Amino acid sequence: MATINFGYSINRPRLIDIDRNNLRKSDEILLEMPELQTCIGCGTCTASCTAGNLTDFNFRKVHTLVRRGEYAGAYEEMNKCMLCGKCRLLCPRGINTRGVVMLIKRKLGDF
Amino acid sequence: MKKRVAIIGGGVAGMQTALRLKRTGGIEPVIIEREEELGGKVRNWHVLFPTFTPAGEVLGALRSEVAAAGIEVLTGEEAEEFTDRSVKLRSERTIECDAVALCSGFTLFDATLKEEYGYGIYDNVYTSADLERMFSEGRVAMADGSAPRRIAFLHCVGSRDEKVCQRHCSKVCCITGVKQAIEMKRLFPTADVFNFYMDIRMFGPGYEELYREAQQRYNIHFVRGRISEASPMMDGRVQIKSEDTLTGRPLRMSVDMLVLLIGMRANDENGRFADKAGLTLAQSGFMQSRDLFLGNTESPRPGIFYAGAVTAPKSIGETLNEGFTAADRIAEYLGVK
Amino acid sequence: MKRANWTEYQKAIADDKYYYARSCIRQNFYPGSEKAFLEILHKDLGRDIFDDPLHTSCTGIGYHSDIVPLETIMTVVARQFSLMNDAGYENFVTSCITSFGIYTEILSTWEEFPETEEKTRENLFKATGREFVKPKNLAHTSDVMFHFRNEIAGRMKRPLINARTGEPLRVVEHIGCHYAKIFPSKGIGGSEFPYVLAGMIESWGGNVVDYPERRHCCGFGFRNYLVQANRGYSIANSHKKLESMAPYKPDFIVCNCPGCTMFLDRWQYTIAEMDGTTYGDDGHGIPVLTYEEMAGLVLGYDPWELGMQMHQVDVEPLLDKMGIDYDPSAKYLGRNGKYIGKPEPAAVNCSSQNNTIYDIKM
Amino acid sequence: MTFFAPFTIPFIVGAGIMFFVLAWKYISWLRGLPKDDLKLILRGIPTTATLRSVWEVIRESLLHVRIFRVNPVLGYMHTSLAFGWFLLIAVGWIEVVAYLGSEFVPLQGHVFFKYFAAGKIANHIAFFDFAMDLLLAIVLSGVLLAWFKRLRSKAMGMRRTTKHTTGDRIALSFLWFVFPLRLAAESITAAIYGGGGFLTGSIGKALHNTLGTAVLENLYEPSWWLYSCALGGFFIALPFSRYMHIFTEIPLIFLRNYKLRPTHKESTYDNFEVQACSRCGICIDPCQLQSELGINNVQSVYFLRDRRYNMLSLSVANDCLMCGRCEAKCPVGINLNTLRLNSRDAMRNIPDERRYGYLRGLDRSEGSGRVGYFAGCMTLLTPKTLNAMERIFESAGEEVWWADRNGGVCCGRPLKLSGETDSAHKMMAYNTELFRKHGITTLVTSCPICLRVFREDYDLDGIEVLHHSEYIARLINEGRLRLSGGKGTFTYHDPCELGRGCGIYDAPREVIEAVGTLMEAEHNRRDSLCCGSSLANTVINDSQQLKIAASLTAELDATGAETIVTSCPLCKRAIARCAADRVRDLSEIVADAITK
Repeated sequence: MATINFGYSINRPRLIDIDRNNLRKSDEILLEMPELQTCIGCGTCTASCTAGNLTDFNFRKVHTLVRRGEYAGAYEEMNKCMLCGKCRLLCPRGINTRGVVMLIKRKLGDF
Repeated sequence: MKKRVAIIGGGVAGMQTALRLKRTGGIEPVIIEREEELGGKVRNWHVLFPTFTPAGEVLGALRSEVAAAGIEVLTGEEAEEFTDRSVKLRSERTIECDAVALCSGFTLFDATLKEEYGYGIYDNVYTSADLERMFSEGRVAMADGSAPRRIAFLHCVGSRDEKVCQRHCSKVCCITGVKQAIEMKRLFPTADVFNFYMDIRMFGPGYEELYREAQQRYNIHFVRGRISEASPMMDGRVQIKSEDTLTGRPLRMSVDMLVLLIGMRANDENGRFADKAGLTLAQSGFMQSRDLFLGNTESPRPGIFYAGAVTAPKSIGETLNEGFTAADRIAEYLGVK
Repeated sequence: MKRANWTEYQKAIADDKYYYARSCIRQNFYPGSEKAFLEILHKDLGRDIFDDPLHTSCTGIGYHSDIVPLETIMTVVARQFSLMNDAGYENFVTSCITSFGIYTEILSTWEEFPETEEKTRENLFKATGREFVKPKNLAHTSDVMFHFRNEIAGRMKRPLINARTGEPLRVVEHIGCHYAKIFPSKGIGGSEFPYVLAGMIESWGGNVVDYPERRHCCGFGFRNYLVQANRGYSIANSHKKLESMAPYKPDFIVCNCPGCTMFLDRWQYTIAEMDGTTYGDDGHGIPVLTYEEMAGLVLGYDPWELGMQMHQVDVEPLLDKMGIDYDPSAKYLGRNGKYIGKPEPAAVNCSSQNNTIYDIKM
Repeated sequence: MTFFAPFTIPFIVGAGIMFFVLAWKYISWLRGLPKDDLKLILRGIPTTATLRSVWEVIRESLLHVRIFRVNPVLGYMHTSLAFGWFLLIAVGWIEVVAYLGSEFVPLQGHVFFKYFAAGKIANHIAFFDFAMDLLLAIVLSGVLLAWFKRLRSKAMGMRRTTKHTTGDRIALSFLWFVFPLRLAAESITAAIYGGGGFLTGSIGKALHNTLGTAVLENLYEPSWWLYSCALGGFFIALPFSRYMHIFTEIPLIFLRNYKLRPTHKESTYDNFEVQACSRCGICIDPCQLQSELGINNVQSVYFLRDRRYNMLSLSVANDCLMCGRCEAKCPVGINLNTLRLNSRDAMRNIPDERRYGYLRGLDRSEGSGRVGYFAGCMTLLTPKTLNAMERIFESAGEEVWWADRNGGVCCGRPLKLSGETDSAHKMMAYNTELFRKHGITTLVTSCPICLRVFREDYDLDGIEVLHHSEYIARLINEGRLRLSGGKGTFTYHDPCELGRGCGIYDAPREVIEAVGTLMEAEHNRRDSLCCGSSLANTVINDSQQLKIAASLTAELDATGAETIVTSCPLCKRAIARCAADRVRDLSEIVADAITK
């Protein structure tokens, strides 16, 4: 489209636009695992994460984004998880974190 | 000769204090209430957290006990100033007494001061108090009468906000937000409910459990971030912006209803009362107790006592307990067993 | 909408005898607007306003881009005040929102920290041998226009009404961040519900569009635009605003601030080039006016006299809507009748695309 | 003698279809086997494995010795039906030969010999009349027991029985009617034509006396029709129902003796195991998901059923602790966990070459020595174990290479348990390389999950892999650790992965006895309970895990021991939720008892 090289382009907004995001997958995930909604964002999972200590993988952030309908890259991020289960052992809300990883991967494999 | 105690404010704190004083047998309390009936702020509440007990049940019990005890009640009378021995009313009348219990509670924060949320400007912005009124009336709907499909609650409106000179935490709004979100979800099961919060402070018994239930059972979304502004949309709905701080990304969405969980602020007349009676105010503008640990219901002046939210935001349960404590301290002060 | 709360933010605006300070951007890109302001005040309203050739830029652009230090800009501002004293005026009116913000900020700083005022007096004296008295009243030119909105309405020749349908025009107003976001109390209507332009629009028959991103920045942002690597952020802001207002189908945008006028106008062209998105009727863009241009049209000025040919987005569809007579062939002729050149055809220049009038002359 | 009558058609058709389907199934499964498996079979046939298989077929397929061990009544039920029927066929065959000599008799002639011989045999051989009636009576007693079991399973030592599919119910109904109908047909025949032993003969006489010949004549042909239909119906239903196990168990026993096993990838061999399941439901009772949580659709019997009929859902496949309690009890010896794992693999494994690229070049290990210690992710959350191990190493004077004390890479078993086998292998390759690089000869781990994957999946030739319980026991035996013991009382919880998983029961007990008195829990060793926190289950939630842990803790507490000892960080943390102050890792009690 652009015929002129301006040397810059319109920056994509970092905004999470709930109105535009398709929340269907997110709703399905929460329906299957309602306990995910009880996350209080304490970050214990990420702090203990075996993969997170080696990469920038942040389980809490990824599932929070997924809940907001931001699916791009979530599957790839979740694939960094080793499923070792430390986070599940520590989660103060008792969230089945490994189940969450597998569920998100299953639901968002196409994204 | 019975001792006489003037109780300024006929809300739950005032009624509870009066009841306890009356039961001593040696004290004759008199309640001075500005409104035409007893009950204070609780009158405007539908059900109470965390048990969803109808507010009328609590209020009804207290009122009928007050009536049964034959406690003297002056309604439609407002205290102008007072000392430990007398209360001067706005109607120029003066009540002579042996001690005063200040139970005048708090004032609801005026949400129009947070201009950016458009309360009073956009049709579908409400306060938690508006919502309670709608619950009581049995009709909750958007301004055009339709059922909301997406509702946002904003916590800490007029609390913990130096921009409106309210530095304190109003304490009860968090759990009120959770309670009202559940009520909305019960009324509109297919609606999406979002709570925008800075911190969730679940200090009381059963509160955290209710919070968890709101999340897990009612699928209420909690977004950590304060709404920065609300704007009107073409169709009368409201667009809100905040940061989803847990993902570090700005967030925008449109909602059918925006509910502002307004805080408790100090009464304007606290300053006047303090000046005239030689009392002190806390930084928050609420009355300062003699001591936060051993003299919580006492003022620095002998003969003047506090109960309830006049000293700080409190839940109804705490207020009722303070009524007992204040009455016991008054009885002790007056030498009545 | 229940919008009476703008009345909570009012300020005193002098009624006459203004010392005028120009805007760098407007002088270059919309020179007709400043001229129109002076003319409206002189001729239509019979006010005394002095356009002093001795005054300079306030250096606000340099200040906001971190290349002019605070002490320097304070001294420059002090010199402007001194010039105003020399000319015998005490009401300072500035044509630029950023200048207005600068003057407001400096006056407040001097008030809060008197030692900075003393230092400035010392600097000014050392540099120029001048002394100064602070203005009695400081206003932005739009404040003055707002002040006279009813008087202008009384002389109105063409209200902001669609001549074909008789409906009020839908007008998006954009205030500019430095007008009231720094000191809400110094702007009419404050920062959340600014009323300075809305008041004019309503007085002159138009309808104000209240769209979700109304308060959002146009994207100029000084360093965001001035550094090329950051321009993507700049244009993204304008894009966001245009996306948000588009569903309301505004007839035109009126701006308060020199930079905003420029960016909301020019970026429409850039966005069209970059991703093919166009706004406005038939995708020919939403015209962006200054409030002087708006006042000028309302008072019956010739659009080319007002300098409206300097716009990126063509204004002809708006002029047609308002039922304004204009000479299409005079568009690119300057004040002395000399051809001033015309823009390349683009999506947002609807009328110049098939127009060969000027090509013959070349 | 002619050996054809129209009523035999249902039987002939049924038997034909059954043999055809069986042959088709077995041949296609065998043809689908991987080459290595086929080689194993060919090499195995001429060995004693074949003889052993025959013996095992007799023991298990006919006599059901293993079920006898679980519960004698249940064993009798199975034996009476299986062995009884077999003998009926075998003795029936001999009977035919005894009467007719070497004359060729077609299949239906043997099965319906009583019909074809009716009125044509002058001298009945009393032995056969008696023997056949006795065998029929035995089988019928088995049927009666089966009916009774349906009604009251507890009497059979089973609290719960399988919920069957409609197909199974149809086949079951046919089976239930086969022998009563045979009894009826043979009795009616005896009533008209005489003969029959104490059972059919006596019933025949009674019928003759009560109903009279005319009525019996009318019942005669229909009774044989019904019997034939029941047989034919059962045979047709057999290959498609759970009764497939009757025949499938036989080739399975042979294949198993030829050392064929299911692996982490599905293969046609799995069909022999899957279809050898009789859905007896013995796996239901030991399942703690059933007993503690009331989950009753995921147990191995249902898993195998769902898998067999291609209706396996992820939620069923994933909802298993893989504790191995059911596998330990399975009378057919099906490798239930492996089959479930390769189902998960088939459903979940997504080969993705890009995954775990971040492992490349990573090495956070420290120290050096011939002995390597791999704490495992979970042990990093039980630092007391780490400290205790450090103390033990120090005291034994061992130079240790610490593989992952500063955070390492997961062993890969959790991924394998989740079915992501290919990705798990990336971790295995990484860790193997790390171990090789540091030249260790012994690898000690305090996590049974890691231990199992090291032993089962890693290629660690030249490196001895030990659980810390084994390692500590060895140190004690070699006199390298001096312990002062004898005071405390301990009970021991066998972690699933360590006990049933790796067969390590004695080493931890030896160690405990070196420092104090061991008090066994009700379920111990191969029978021990699961703590509920198993990584294999990604379905149950936290409160369900807690419930399982609580019941385990209650049982451990019931021993009265002062301290609960376990040797798995996950088990320890699970038990700690219910008995925080009383649970300790094996290494901790050892470290405390070190004297020097």
